[in-house]
Amino acid sequence: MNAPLLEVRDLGVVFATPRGAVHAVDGLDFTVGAGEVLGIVGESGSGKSVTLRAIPRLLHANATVSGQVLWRGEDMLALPAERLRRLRGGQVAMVFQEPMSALNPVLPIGQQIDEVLVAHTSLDGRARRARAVELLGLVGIASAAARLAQYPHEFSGGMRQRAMIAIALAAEPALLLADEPTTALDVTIQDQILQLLLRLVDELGMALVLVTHDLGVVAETCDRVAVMYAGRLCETGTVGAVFGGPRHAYTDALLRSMPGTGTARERLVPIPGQPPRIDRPVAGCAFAPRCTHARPVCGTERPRLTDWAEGHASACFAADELGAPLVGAVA
Amino acid sequence: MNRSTWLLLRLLQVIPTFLLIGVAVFVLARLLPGDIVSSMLGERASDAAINRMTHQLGLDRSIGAQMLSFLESVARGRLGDSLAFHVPVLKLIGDRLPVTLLLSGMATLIAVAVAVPMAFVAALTANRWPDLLIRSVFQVGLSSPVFYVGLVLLTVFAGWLRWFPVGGYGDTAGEHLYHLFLPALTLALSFAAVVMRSLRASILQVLTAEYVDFARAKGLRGRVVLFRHVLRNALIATVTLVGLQIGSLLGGAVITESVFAVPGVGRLMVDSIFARDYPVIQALTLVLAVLVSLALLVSDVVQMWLDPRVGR
Amino acid sequence: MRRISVPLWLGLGILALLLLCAAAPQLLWPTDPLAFDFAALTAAPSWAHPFGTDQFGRDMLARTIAASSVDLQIALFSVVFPLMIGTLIGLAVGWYGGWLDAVFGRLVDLVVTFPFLVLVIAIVAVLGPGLVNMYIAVACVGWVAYARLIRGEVMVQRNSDYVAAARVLGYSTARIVFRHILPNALRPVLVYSVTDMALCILLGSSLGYLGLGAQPPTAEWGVLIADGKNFFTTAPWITLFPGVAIVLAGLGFSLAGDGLADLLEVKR
Amino acid sequence: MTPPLLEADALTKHFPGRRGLLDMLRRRERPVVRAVEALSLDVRAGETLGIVGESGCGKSTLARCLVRLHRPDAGVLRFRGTDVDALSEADRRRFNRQVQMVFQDPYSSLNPRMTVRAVLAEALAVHKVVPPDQIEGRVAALLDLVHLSRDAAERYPHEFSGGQRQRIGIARALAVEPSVLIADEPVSALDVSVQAQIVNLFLELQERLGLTLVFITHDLRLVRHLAHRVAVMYLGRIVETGPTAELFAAPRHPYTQGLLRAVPQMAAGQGRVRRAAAITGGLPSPLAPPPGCSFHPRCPIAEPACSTAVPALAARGGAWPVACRLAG
Amino acid sequence: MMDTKVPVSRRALLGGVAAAATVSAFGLPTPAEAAPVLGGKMIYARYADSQRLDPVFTELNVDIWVMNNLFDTLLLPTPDGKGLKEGLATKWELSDGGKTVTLTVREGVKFADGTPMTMADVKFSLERAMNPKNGSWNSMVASVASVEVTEPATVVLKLKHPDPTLLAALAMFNTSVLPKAMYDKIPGKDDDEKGKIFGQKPMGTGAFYVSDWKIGEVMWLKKNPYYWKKDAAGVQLPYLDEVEMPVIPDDATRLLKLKAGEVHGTEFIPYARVKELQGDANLRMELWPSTKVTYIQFNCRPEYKGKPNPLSNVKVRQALNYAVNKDAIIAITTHGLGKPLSSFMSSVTPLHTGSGPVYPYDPAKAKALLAEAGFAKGLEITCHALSGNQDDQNNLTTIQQMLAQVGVKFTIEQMDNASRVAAYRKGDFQSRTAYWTDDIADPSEITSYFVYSPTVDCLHTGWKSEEADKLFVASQEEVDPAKRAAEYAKMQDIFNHTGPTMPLYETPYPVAFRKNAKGFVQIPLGNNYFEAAYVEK
Repeated sequence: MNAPLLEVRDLGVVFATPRGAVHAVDGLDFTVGAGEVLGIVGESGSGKSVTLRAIPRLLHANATVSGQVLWRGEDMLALPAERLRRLRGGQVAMVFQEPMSALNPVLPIGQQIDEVLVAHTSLDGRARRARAVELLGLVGIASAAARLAQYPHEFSGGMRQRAMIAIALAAEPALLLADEPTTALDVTIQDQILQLLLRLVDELGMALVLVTHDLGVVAETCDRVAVMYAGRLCETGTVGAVFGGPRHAYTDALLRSMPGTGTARERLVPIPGQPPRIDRPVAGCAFAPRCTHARPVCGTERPRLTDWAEGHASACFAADELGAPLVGAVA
Repeated sequence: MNRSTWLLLRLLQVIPTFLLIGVAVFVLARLLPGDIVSSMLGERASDAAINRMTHQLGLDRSIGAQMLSFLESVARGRLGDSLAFHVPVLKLIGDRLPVTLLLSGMATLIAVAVAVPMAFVAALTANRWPDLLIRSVFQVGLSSPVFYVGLVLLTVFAGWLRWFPVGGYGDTAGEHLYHLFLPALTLALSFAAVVMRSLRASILQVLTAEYVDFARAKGLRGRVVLFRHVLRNALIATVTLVGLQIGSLLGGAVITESVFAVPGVGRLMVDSIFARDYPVIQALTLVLAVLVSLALLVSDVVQMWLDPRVGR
Repeated sequence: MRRISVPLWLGLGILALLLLCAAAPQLLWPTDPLAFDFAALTAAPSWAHPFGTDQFGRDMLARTIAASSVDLQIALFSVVFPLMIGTLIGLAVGWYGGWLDAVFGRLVDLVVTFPFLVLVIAIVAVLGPGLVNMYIAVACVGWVAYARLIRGEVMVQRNSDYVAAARVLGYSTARIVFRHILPNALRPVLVYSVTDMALCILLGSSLGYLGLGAQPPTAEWGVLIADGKNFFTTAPWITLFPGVAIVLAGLGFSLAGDGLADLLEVKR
Repeated sequence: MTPPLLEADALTKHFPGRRGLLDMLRRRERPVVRAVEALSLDVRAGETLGIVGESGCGKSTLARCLVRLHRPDAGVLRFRGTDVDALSEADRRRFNRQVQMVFQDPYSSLNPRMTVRAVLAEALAVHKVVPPDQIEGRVAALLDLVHLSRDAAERYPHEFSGGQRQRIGIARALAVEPSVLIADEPVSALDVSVQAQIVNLFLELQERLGLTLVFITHDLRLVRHLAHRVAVMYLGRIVETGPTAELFAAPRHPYTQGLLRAVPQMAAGQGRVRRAAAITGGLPSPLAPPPGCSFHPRCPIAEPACSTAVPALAARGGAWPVACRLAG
Repeated sequence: MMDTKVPVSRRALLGGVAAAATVSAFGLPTPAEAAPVLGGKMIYARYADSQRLDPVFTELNVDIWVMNNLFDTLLLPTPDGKGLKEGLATKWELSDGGKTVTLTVREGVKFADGTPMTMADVKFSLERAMNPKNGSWNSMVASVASVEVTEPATVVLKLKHPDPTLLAALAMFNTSVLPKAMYDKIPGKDDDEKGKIFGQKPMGTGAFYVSDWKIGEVMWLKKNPYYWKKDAAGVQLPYLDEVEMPVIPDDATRLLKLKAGEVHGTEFIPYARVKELQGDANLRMELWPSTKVTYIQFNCRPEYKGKPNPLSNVKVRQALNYAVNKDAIIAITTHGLGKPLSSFMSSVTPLHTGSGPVYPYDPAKAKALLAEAGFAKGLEITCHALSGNQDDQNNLTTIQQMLAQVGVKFTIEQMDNASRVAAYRKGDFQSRTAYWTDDIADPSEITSYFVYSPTVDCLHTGWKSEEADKLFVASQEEVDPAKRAAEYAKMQDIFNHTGPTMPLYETPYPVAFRKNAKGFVQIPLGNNYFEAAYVEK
């Protein structure tokens, strides 16, 4: 495998809040190779979105980020502001979950594309306009030229998401960070957007990091997956390996709890308890309180990420009990 | 609905508002107690003189008839004569209105010129000392009564230091600005505080908006993010507020003009209330209300210009 | 529990001081605010009269303290009546909507176009000067702001699922409006009312200053300033301390209001 | 076959859109959001009926019509054969005791200023479900029923997680001992790991109490798991309805087919797969639904005739009704 | 003043002879150090603007006090306000047992626009003033039956009966001579309408004319180049080219402007500030004697608001008078500038009698009187004050304190002017503050309002003395000065000791000028004279 495009090492994010420090992300490691699609899955509060935003340093002043984010070997977290700015939106672009709130409501779409081109290219006005039309066409927006003058509220939900993707693609990034890009959309539109993203990855040779809470989306869209729980990385590996034989009790339980896997109207196998709170530090494994495989050590010691196969690693003391294919869950 | 029709409708909307204002003003003025005529003529006037004057003013007709004739004359642009000065009310107001407009305009300018940069500094240093300092100063400004501030400024800067003239209005344009500076400053104080608070809050809110993060993610320069994305959006709410505040501003002018002996409509209002000069009170309330609704109109138009979502 | 911020502490502190002044003036400074002292007419601040005396030799500290109860009363009554009236009307408008809302909308347009102070002054001119009439005037105008706030809240709450649930459970309209919606709609209004009190103190003292509010010999800060206006250059202490008191009271209420707003920011 | 417990007959619900003054002057008609359009449906005692559709298809409006939160503009809603619209006020309440609702958003569906006890006790007291002295005991029983600890009674909604709140909402609906529960997206706001708990709760309650359940959702996996029968909605109408397993196995309406294809499948789980999008285009505006079959602009097999006549929901030679003239 | 008008007083005119022939300007109060500076402008800030500068129709001091700069009357008041001197008439004679007045009119007088004044103007002006439909001053000349003029310069007034106040009335503003020709050209259906227009831009034979007027803001008076008067040195009056009169209602602001040198002089200095201004080296504080009296008036009707009214008892009224220490009030309210009243009328009003306070401070006597009247346990009285009036407030606050000492609970009711006036006219008050200024140099005006019940029920108090009423009627036709003086002495005695008022004090007119602004005169009737004013460089 080539040197990874992006390498995240021991990433930590702590938010200072009036009620004390919140450890949103804790000791996270993962890599993204060129042209690769990585899915980061987790439930709300698992830190997946924070992770994504920490990469181009988009978190606000109340967040403290530690660790390293190596972009082609260079630590983005230590980059001077101007170089970081050139990287953002240039090599590393991002799309957000809610296009309605991520697009500036008072600027026409054309201008929102144009300003990226001004920031990252040396094109003249006419060329930028042509490029903007081309970009809208690329993401499947019809009569692109007329649409440039329109404002976000004049677009439908799916169209807005396409427009945002067009903006992100403007400077031909090598990596696209997508934060739940389809969560706000209907399933048929989600399908369209996901297929659009995959097409772009192939055609433009981009890498894509796709954050989502939907295991199904990951299953159909990603090459590799990273599963997060309570700010920590549980398991990472190819989609087939992780979903086919999870090596972390949380991944395992999550997959088992999904409906549509067993017989209709049978009881599901829920994960007991409630999602974790991350405003207090956890000594051992964060999942231990809800884990059916928990052992005494899980409550006291933090499991380290261990490789189980080429590119498949998990951080679970009970990993040896797991790994069997889930009957009926995944073909 | 496109924006020009929206604008047209917004303009048309002014008409029923004006009509309502007219009725409200009439009712208000007619409620004034005390026999206005005997108040006008003084304690020594004869009953005959009072009856004569009452008849002349049409005050012996029915309320409904008085209202109709009032509305009719308003529609014809005739607001009657001042009972005290015996000149057409419109002339009286017309002479003073520019003064008050200039005063309010200067106050608005001063307030905005001070509040906008300060709001920026405060928002960008939220909860650190520059923010706390700015907020404290403005908070005190907001809590200070106009009449007292006016008295202090007048005494210190005009009376003792002689930097500014003591009230009045002057004769030339330059003198107008010079004379109105202190009153405008007085008036601007609480206005600036309101604008600053609101703008600071909007900026803080906008700073957390996703589109600002997205703008940063696009690799835009800090300046571009701040002005194109943050300020413009933050101003939208503030523009509405400024429009709504014009009313308070004119209210403040009532007091400020009295303290600084500025010959504007605010002082005329106070004088007329004490003199029970009905036609003037009526016309002034009408004019002030119309002014405010025009200010609201302007702020709506500005808002439309700033915010493409309006009117669609 | 959220932490109470420094500004809120400060605001509450100021208000506590004012309340103390209003409740137990004798405790703080036992001098009679109405007693003349012919030996000390317009005397500068001294140990005997820390705030000086006025032209009657009345102790300004005692008068400033005595005035606090009147100004607090202004703050309270100028808010309570508009709040009550506005709440009831806002509830009705927000719940029934329709033409009622349309009428209300016009009314709001109308009231918004009249400068508040000018309108209050005009109404006070109608009714005659004095505190009671000022309350009436403020209530006539002020309820609109409260009704508007409540209306907005009710509109939001009305469409919320818990209200739908209450309707599905067959609860009566009165129960839904008063037991379910009102307690939820009231919070922003209460927060606003605290800030409003700051404005009302300014309004009350402005009217007092113009001779339309509290009537002498009632000690009210604005009236004290108006009384001392002629001594502004020769005996500035007569106006200075009531002026400071107004600023302080305004500050207290605004800080408390802002702090409360932060503290009570609706949590779900 | 037992007669339906709850029966909608050509229910129609329109909402007035915004009309400007200018539109009025031009005598333009007030625009109408056609949320539910002549929709017929029946719910049989003891069954779970799943209603699926994308956002904006009118499924929430339908749910609210079924509990009489909305009064339909046309059509009849019958409960045990009685026209609900014709009921007196008191009888209407009795109807609502029978037909209760569980809401989507566990955050807004609970009054933030009432404790759990107050919420439950109020329902019990207003409907005099039990004598006042037994309310306390019944509250505890209800909490047990939804697997909440008894000390939950003293707490306020914001002290609970989303899943727990949804349990409170269910307990509130159950307090009046209904026979039908209309659940509008009851788990879509919950985390995946919690969804299963609530789904299980529904299954358990249905068994224990013999409840009839109308389960409304956009999540096909849930419907497939829970429902005996399913109805697929598109733009205010039901386009296909039938027994769940069969329908999912062999959908007949092109929309149902596309929808099923668009759902990401865990079964695909070997990584990224590029293919054509299942359905192109977006949902048309319910203010101006396309003429004829409202799906025809997005339909891969549409013919010119599809844009003229609205296809009726009919068996068309199959085992269950479908509203597509091309369905075999 | 609130009680609106203040006409020029004139006083019993003692025969026509009194006024000598000097035509000089009012004596400059300052010793004439240097020659006056000619030309230039004086800025004189007023507290309120004029409203209608028409001698017949106006009621307001703000009008009356400036009109003598614009118009002349046949006779003029002397600077002390008690006597008469030549005006447009150079000689006057009574004949026919006081029923004919013959005046010789000055020749060569011109209006400010250069047109000569004619006898037609005189006749017109007098008849306009006499017209009972015009304004409220016609009663002052009601005794005139006819006005006859003979060219070139004689006017003969035939009276219905002898009138001791008539000559004073000929020095009162309402008999000012107006330009008939100009007036006739003004459109309007009656004198009221025409007068409204005339009053906006009036012109007469006075020292100045109104050159421009921004109503409510500022008025400019320009020199009348044709003015008939010269000073003692023979220099043409007025000295000034222009007088600018800005209106600044706020006392503090007006004084700041004076101190800052932005105006040369200003009126209505608050008593509280007089001492301060006296100490200012740049300023000259002037206190002109005035006829202004301040008093409290009591309702004497047996009932007030349906309840028995203790004030109907003369002993109660006397008790209240004794209970109030006027010296203390003078000290507090007027900062020592006022004087205690020795009668209801001011000491500069002609025929004033009395010396020393009417009711010396005697709380013990007050208590005794209250006990006699049956109020040993005290009583409650309300008083209507004018809201916003500092003097009212100061007076009443002090009175409240003092009355409390004798067991009287004195409640102050602040009212706005309109309501207060309305209540006054209806007699719907228990007690109220009030003040008075004479308009004419004669005691008949004030006496008719205070003492003579048919006029306005004795200040609307319901008080009545038949004896005093008779005395007044007699005095109105009494041509013997001594007898008339005796009648007035008696009326004052009755009113002062049983009447419906509590006299508080009389006060001067406080006016302040920059040291370099000189020559302004204000007479006891309030008239402002700028004809001899000038500004040193």
